[in-house]
Amino acid sequence: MTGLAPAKRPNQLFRNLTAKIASIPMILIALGIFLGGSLWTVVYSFTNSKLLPRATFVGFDQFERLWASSRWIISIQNLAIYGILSLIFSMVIGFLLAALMDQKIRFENTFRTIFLYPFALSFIVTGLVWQWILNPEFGVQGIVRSLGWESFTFDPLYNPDIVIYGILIAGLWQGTGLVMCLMLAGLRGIDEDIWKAARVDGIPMWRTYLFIVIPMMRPVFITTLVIIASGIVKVYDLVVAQTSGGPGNASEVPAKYVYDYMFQAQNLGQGFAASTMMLLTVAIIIIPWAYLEFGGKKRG
Amino acid sequence: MANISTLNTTAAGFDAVSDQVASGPRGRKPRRVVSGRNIMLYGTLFVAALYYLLPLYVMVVTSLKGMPEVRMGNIFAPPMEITFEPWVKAWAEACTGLNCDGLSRGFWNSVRILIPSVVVSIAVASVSGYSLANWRFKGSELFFSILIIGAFIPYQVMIYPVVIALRELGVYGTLTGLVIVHTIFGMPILTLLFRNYFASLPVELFKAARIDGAGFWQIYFRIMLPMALPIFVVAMILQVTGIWNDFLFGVVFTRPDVYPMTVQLNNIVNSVQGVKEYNVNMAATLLTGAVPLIVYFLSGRLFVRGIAAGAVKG
Amino acid sequence: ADLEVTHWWTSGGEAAAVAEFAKAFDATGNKWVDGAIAGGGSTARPIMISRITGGDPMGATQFNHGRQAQELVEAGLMRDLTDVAEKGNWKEVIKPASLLDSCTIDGRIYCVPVNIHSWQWLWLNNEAFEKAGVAVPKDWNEFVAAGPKLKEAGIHPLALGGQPWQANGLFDTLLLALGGKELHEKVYVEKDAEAAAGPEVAKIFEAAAQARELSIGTNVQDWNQATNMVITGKAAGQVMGDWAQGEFQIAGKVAGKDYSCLPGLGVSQYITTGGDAFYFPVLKDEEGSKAQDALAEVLVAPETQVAFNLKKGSLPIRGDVDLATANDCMKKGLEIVAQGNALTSTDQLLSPDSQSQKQDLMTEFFSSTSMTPEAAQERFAEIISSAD
Amino acid sequence: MNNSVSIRDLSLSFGAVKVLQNMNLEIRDGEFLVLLGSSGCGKSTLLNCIAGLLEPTDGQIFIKGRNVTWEEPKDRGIGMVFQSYALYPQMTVEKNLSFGLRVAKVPKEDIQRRIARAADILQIQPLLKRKPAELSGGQRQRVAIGRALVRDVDVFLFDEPLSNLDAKLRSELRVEIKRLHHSLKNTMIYVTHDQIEALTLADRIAIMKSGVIQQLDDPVTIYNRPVNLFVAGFIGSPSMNFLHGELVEEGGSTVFKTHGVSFSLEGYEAEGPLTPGRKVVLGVRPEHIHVDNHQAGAEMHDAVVDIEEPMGADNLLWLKHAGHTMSVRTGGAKRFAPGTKLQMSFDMSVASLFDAETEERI
Amino acid sequence: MNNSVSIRDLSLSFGAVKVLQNMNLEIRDGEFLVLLGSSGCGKSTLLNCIAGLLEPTDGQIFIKGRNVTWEEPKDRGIGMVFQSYALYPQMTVEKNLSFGLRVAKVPKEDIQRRIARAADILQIQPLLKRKPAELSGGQRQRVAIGRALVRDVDVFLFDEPLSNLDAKLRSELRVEIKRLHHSLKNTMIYVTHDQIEALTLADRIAIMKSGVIQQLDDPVTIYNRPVNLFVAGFIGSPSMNFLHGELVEEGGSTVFKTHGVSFSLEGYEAEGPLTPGRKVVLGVRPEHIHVDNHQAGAEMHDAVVDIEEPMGADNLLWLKHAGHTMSVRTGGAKRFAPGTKLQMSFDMSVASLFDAETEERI
Ligand SMILES: Nc1ncnc2c1ncn2[C@@H]1O[C@H](COP(=O)(O)OP(=O)(O)OP(=O)(O)O)[C@@H](O)[C@H]1O
Ligand SMILES: Nc1ncnc2c1ncn2[C@@H]1O[C@H](COP(=O)(O)OP(=O)(O)OP(=O)(O)O)[C@@H](O)[C@H]1O
Ligand SMILES: [Mg+2]
Ligand SMILES: [Mg+2]
Repeated sequence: MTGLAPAKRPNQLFRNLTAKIASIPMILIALGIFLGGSLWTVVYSFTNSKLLPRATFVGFDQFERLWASSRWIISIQNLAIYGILSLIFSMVIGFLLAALMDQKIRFENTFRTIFLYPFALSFIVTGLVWQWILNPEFGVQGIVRSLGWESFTFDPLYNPDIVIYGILIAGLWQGTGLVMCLMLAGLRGIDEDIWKAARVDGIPMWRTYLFIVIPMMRPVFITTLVIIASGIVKVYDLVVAQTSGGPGNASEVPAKYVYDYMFQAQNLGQGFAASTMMLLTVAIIIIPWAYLEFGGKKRG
Repeated sequence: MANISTLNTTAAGFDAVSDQVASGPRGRKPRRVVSGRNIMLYGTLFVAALYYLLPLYVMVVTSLKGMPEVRMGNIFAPPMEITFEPWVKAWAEACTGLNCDGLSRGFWNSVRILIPSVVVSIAVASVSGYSLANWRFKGSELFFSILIIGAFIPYQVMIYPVVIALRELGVYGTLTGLVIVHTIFGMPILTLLFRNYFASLPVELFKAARIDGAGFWQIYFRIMLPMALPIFVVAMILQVTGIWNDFLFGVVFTRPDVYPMTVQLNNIVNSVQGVKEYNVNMAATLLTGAVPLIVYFLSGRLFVRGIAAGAVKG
Repeated sequence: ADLEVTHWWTSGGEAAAVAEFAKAFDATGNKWVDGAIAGGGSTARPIMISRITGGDPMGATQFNHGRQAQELVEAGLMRDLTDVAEKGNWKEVIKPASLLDSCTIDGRIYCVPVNIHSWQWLWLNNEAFEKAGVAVPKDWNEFVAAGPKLKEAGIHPLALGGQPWQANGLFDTLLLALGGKELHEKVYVEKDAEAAAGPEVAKIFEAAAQARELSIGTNVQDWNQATNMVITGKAAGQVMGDWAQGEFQIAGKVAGKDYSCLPGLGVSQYITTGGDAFYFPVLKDEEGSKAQDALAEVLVAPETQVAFNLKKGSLPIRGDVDLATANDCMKKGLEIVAQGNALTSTDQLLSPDSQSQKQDLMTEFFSSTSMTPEAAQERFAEIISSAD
Repeated sequence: MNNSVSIRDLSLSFGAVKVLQNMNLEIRDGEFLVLLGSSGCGKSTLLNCIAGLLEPTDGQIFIKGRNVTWEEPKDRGIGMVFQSYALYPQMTVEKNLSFGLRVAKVPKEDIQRRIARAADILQIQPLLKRKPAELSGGQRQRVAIGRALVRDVDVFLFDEPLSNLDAKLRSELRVEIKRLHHSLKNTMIYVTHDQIEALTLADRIAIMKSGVIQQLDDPVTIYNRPVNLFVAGFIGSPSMNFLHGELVEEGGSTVFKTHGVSFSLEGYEAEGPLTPGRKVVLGVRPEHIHVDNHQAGAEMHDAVVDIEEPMGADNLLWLKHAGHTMSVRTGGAKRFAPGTKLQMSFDMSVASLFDAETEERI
Repeated sequence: MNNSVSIRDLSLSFGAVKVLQNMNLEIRDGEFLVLLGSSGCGKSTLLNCIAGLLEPTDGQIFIKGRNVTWEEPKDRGIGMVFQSYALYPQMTVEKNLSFGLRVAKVPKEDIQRRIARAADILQIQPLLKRKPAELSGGQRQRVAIGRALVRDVDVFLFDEPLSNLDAKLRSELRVEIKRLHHSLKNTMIYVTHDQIEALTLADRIAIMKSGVIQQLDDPVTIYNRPVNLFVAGFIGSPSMNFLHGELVEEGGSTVFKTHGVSFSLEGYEAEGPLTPGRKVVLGVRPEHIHVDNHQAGAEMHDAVVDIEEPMGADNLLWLKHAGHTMSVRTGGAKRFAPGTKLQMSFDMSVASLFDAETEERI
């Protein structure tokens, strides 16, 4: 057997070639569109492109102007308020609903469908309906007033101070169903024995949820967080449909700033600068997470 | 049985001692149907359900009212006089610019866009997810991470680069181009779902198939696909609703003769002629949302199961 | 040949007007394929630009002429219409000449102006004033004075929609009407930051603050919803361009009887002329190009101009048409143009970018009383100083 | 009252499926009772009923003479240890042990004392600050036991506590549990489907099948005198050899005859009359078959080695004999190649005879 | 060439983790080789390397003398059976069996013939039309073996094929696999962590620890003459008793001394010199300790019963003796209550002695 010459290691590039070929669309999309597109955006954010991208570099001018713009500041503030509240509320409401659904209730399917159906509707539709319901003349305020409570005021969409909460109501209506679904799946995934152990230990239900079950659902919370967060950064349609950023610019959001500056103000450079800031924020939040979640550990 | 008799003797001795106790609680603990817990539980669920149903109710009710009633009455009141006029108008008569054929024009366009886009985007994403789960190669995780980060990029940011890319490919403005766009933007979340799902299947199946001599495609089509129904349902629902509801890509990347229904919806809703015709708007909205809503109502249960399989693990 | 025409004219009056173009164009043996996109220029423009830069252009598209399309022309994406223009002798017939100037780049003509719009109009519902027991105002100052009475009668004095350009337009109107031609030119033509920070502009901001006071409570977005408030008497007046006229007309209202219009807010005799124009992207096919030429001719043709502008409520671009059927308001406008009191609109004087910044400022200012006129003026001066 | 747990006429159905049927069971104070049965026979269900985690459809449960049928689990004086450990993953071992006590508002020092005691008994002091994820399987199991221990309960319930562990650890922990029982002297009810665990741990074993207890006896009786075919086949590994045949009158005494070969039944203690002609099943355990070992008076039969399975300490032979295959256990030292011819004899005094129809022992 | 599979200098790392280290292994034609080791020691990894499902970092693999290091799994002439069966859930048994053949475009009749043969050998004809979900665990396992069988391969690889089954079924299928090997005479490589399986099935056993083979020998040798402490402790259940002590010169011969008690080493076959003063570990299997059984010339020691574990066929006693606890196996018939005092003796001829430091056998 010693006479056998060792076979040569074949070229690694050609191993599992089919798999690599089949992954080409993914690679192209990841590199060409998402990475390439982002880089392109970043590069052009340093130019003074107007209607068409033009490689005339102007340094950080666009960024200086961006951060001097009160509209951008308002946008960022709005996104922060909307983002944090919508994260908290959709998690809390989604979890509460899921916990209620998990009590072996009757009509579970009906309730679940009711909570989930708004997810099938687009933000445009969502915005429209809630604009209608929150309309002070026809909507809730009008109804309450017509019932005799004349001083009742509930016009979130027309009050600059609270308009973002009006949008939040609609956003939660659309999105909590999915969160509930995810949470329910997570709850169902928890070992029955944990519940039994807690009952034998005499731990009340709410404590079991709070101190045992919720900490155990970390992966579900993370998945949910990513899904909600990715939606929040992109929030645009909802605002446009509900308020168009108004009243005034009280409900402006970064995505709308980007869009308006790119296409309406015809100042691509400014739009790109704003998107670069958004990208940067996303990257700061996401890259460490993605690294932990997908980069670090290997599958056994 | 022999043992039972011995058992009974011991039990009999015991019975004598505690006959009075034996008449105590027995069987299932009686429960009042209207307990405090149940009131809380169903009460909360009911209130929540109201909140979720209210907009749908408003939409339906409003769409069945005539314009005068809409202007006068309150939005929650049921229609005094049911009229299907708004529905007819929304479907067949509402105008956008010069075209006065309502939503009907966009419906088939939407179908024409929907089917290839859903099929292609799911096909590409499922193959990528399968490849990521079972055929790792150098860098595959990196590409995947980029994709996931891509899920966070606002679409608006990508419009320019995508326009340029499609122009260079020469498919801008064609249905092919639109299908590519939907595939691109559906990619991150779908790939994540498929990858997690395929990774949750036992690796041994994959190994067994390789030993049986099946290659990349054979394993995909003959082993993996038949097992992936739940996740395909989820992907399908996500894509059907996403693509059907899409406005931006439909309008930016196509020409008017294939504008989807949502463009018509936007036109009807935004072409204000005097007073907003809320009833027509609501009817149009319901008509446009009908397809995804039906898909949801029909496959909600599968959706939940698939979500559990694809999203929670990994 | 079939020619796809994109535009954002979807309100009642606008759509009726566009139909006139389509009818005339179809009569030439071609076919008008309508590509209306609702939601105004801000929704439609990105779509149009994407399509043009994406290499799948439409046959013709509406743009506010001015500086919006300049780069597209420079990039060689727009068709040179000089030949058609010479054939139709546009240089002669199009009045005022500034309209064609803004279509001209390096001596070549790239667009077809189709109407003249002016911003400086105050629209009033006569009935509303009757109800409030005040005479119908003759100018802005009277209007402001009538404010409290109107409010008492439960009528919003001034309707102002939520779209950003409306606030912006209101301000520019105030500036020209109350500040006069010199101020307008100093600020917007010469971009004189000092003037912008000066006392004259401060007065304008004071006036704007008054307007803000009067407009509080109009909870609508679209301009035509605001106009509708005036039509239905919920609001007494609106500062809006002449296109509002179309809405009154569609609603069957008669100028002078049901409603009044005050050009230059009744204070000044100047109006600015902007307007819509059609651009023709370069097409690859021969037939399409021919159809484009045909459309360009049709758009300028006297008959179409009359039919279109009557419906649209704007002024025709040629001085040589007979507008006997025109109503009261339109005639007032025509007179002003004929006197040569038409100025260039801010849309053409400022880049869209500067306009946007100004718009942002005005939206902020008009939407909340928390911003003082002084603070607003300071930022206004800044914008003017960096304007291009 | 010397019965710690009594089950009276307990029934439980899930919808139409009757899982437990009219069950009666008396468990003595301090007894170690093992519930043994194959998967799905209702062992966990019974245990959960006793713990109060499932509501019986009918019947009563007494613990320490108190009717607890409607009581909450925490008030029953029971502690439970689960197969999957069911430790609270984000709490340290100490927190895991004390959580129930803290909720019950037991004074701090008392908690400390009890934890110290449990940690001492189970030797988990060094682990108190760790989280479950940082423990090995055996350590987790110990913590799970500790959680029941700190609650000072009368009855311990174990639901297959060792089945997630590997063989070595299992045998170690088995001994520990046995030791624990010796020192605590609590009543313990232990569910398993591993017969070695049952045999080694139990004072009494209850063998269940489809929700019915088949036999309740001490391990030796169960092993040597199973009441029916099911119990006989279930207990013992490798399992009992069954020969189907009938009783025949031969030479004045009743013998067992199968495939033309007859076996004398001398030494068998029958419970009923051995009527000739009755179809029966003869059960002989592998270690009760002797090969090549001429015992006094033993009847010898020829057989051929089919397969030999060396298991270290002993060998398992699979013999072919008149149409049967039989397993035989021999000492580990002596080896038999396949094909070897040899002679075997049965030890009838520990064999079992069952009616072929009723499957009951005769 | 009579080596069926040869592994040369095989190494494999996952990132920084070295799972296999410079492994060499020659497997003879027709041999039944069992890879035995605790969880995570690299058994499956090695098997996957042989199958071509994992790429070695270094080294070569030969099957039937052919270097297959870089070949595709299907071209290596191997069949593999997995722990989780890995049957294709959506295909019938027949389709499962024929999948590989259909992929390889084997003619229809040929496929039919081969399936018939496999079904015959494994007795699964009645199952051919069913889907895996409709099969019991044992049937699934058989189908999984059938899938390797139809491919007519030289080498069968088994990765813990029985560990998902219950004890009873496991012992049945074990015999079946052994029979299969007897009739097919293929080379088989079998991974398990169950030592009973290893001992009963193997021609040779390779005991692995952290990616290194500790001992490669036939079962009897491994059981009776383990080369080091690890192997000694790993094999045998209950496991070998270890007594830590040292060699002392006493009365002219070297004896083993622990806790003041000395044991004569008479009968022990040492591999090296028994130098006095050396720290050693004495290993004695539970069945090699005799209690109350006065054997000729045996040295007797006093001990006390701590716990008794009856296991049916035999009893396991835990004895306390001079600071040690020792397990002893006795016949099932005789019972010892805890606390009983008795005498025990060691059978030194089958004991093992290890250096305390190197842990190697001496
Ligand atoms: N919630 C339930 N609904 C319906 N049937 C159930 C439910 N829980 C258990 N069963 C059924 O009751 C029977 C007994 O279940 P149980 O868990 O008590 O078995 P077991 O003896 O503990 O088995 P194992 O050894 O597998 O744990 C099974 O047939 C099972 O299918
Ligand atoms: N893909 C992988 N990436 C990193 N480490 C791995 C991977 N696969 C296995 N390992 C590690 O390699 C070691 C050997 O794994 P292997 O599966 O061969 O063990 P095993 O002996 O088969 O164990 P078991 O009896 O549990 O199946 C383990 O420590 C495992 O953690
Ligand atoms: Mg159980
Ligand atoms: Mg393994």
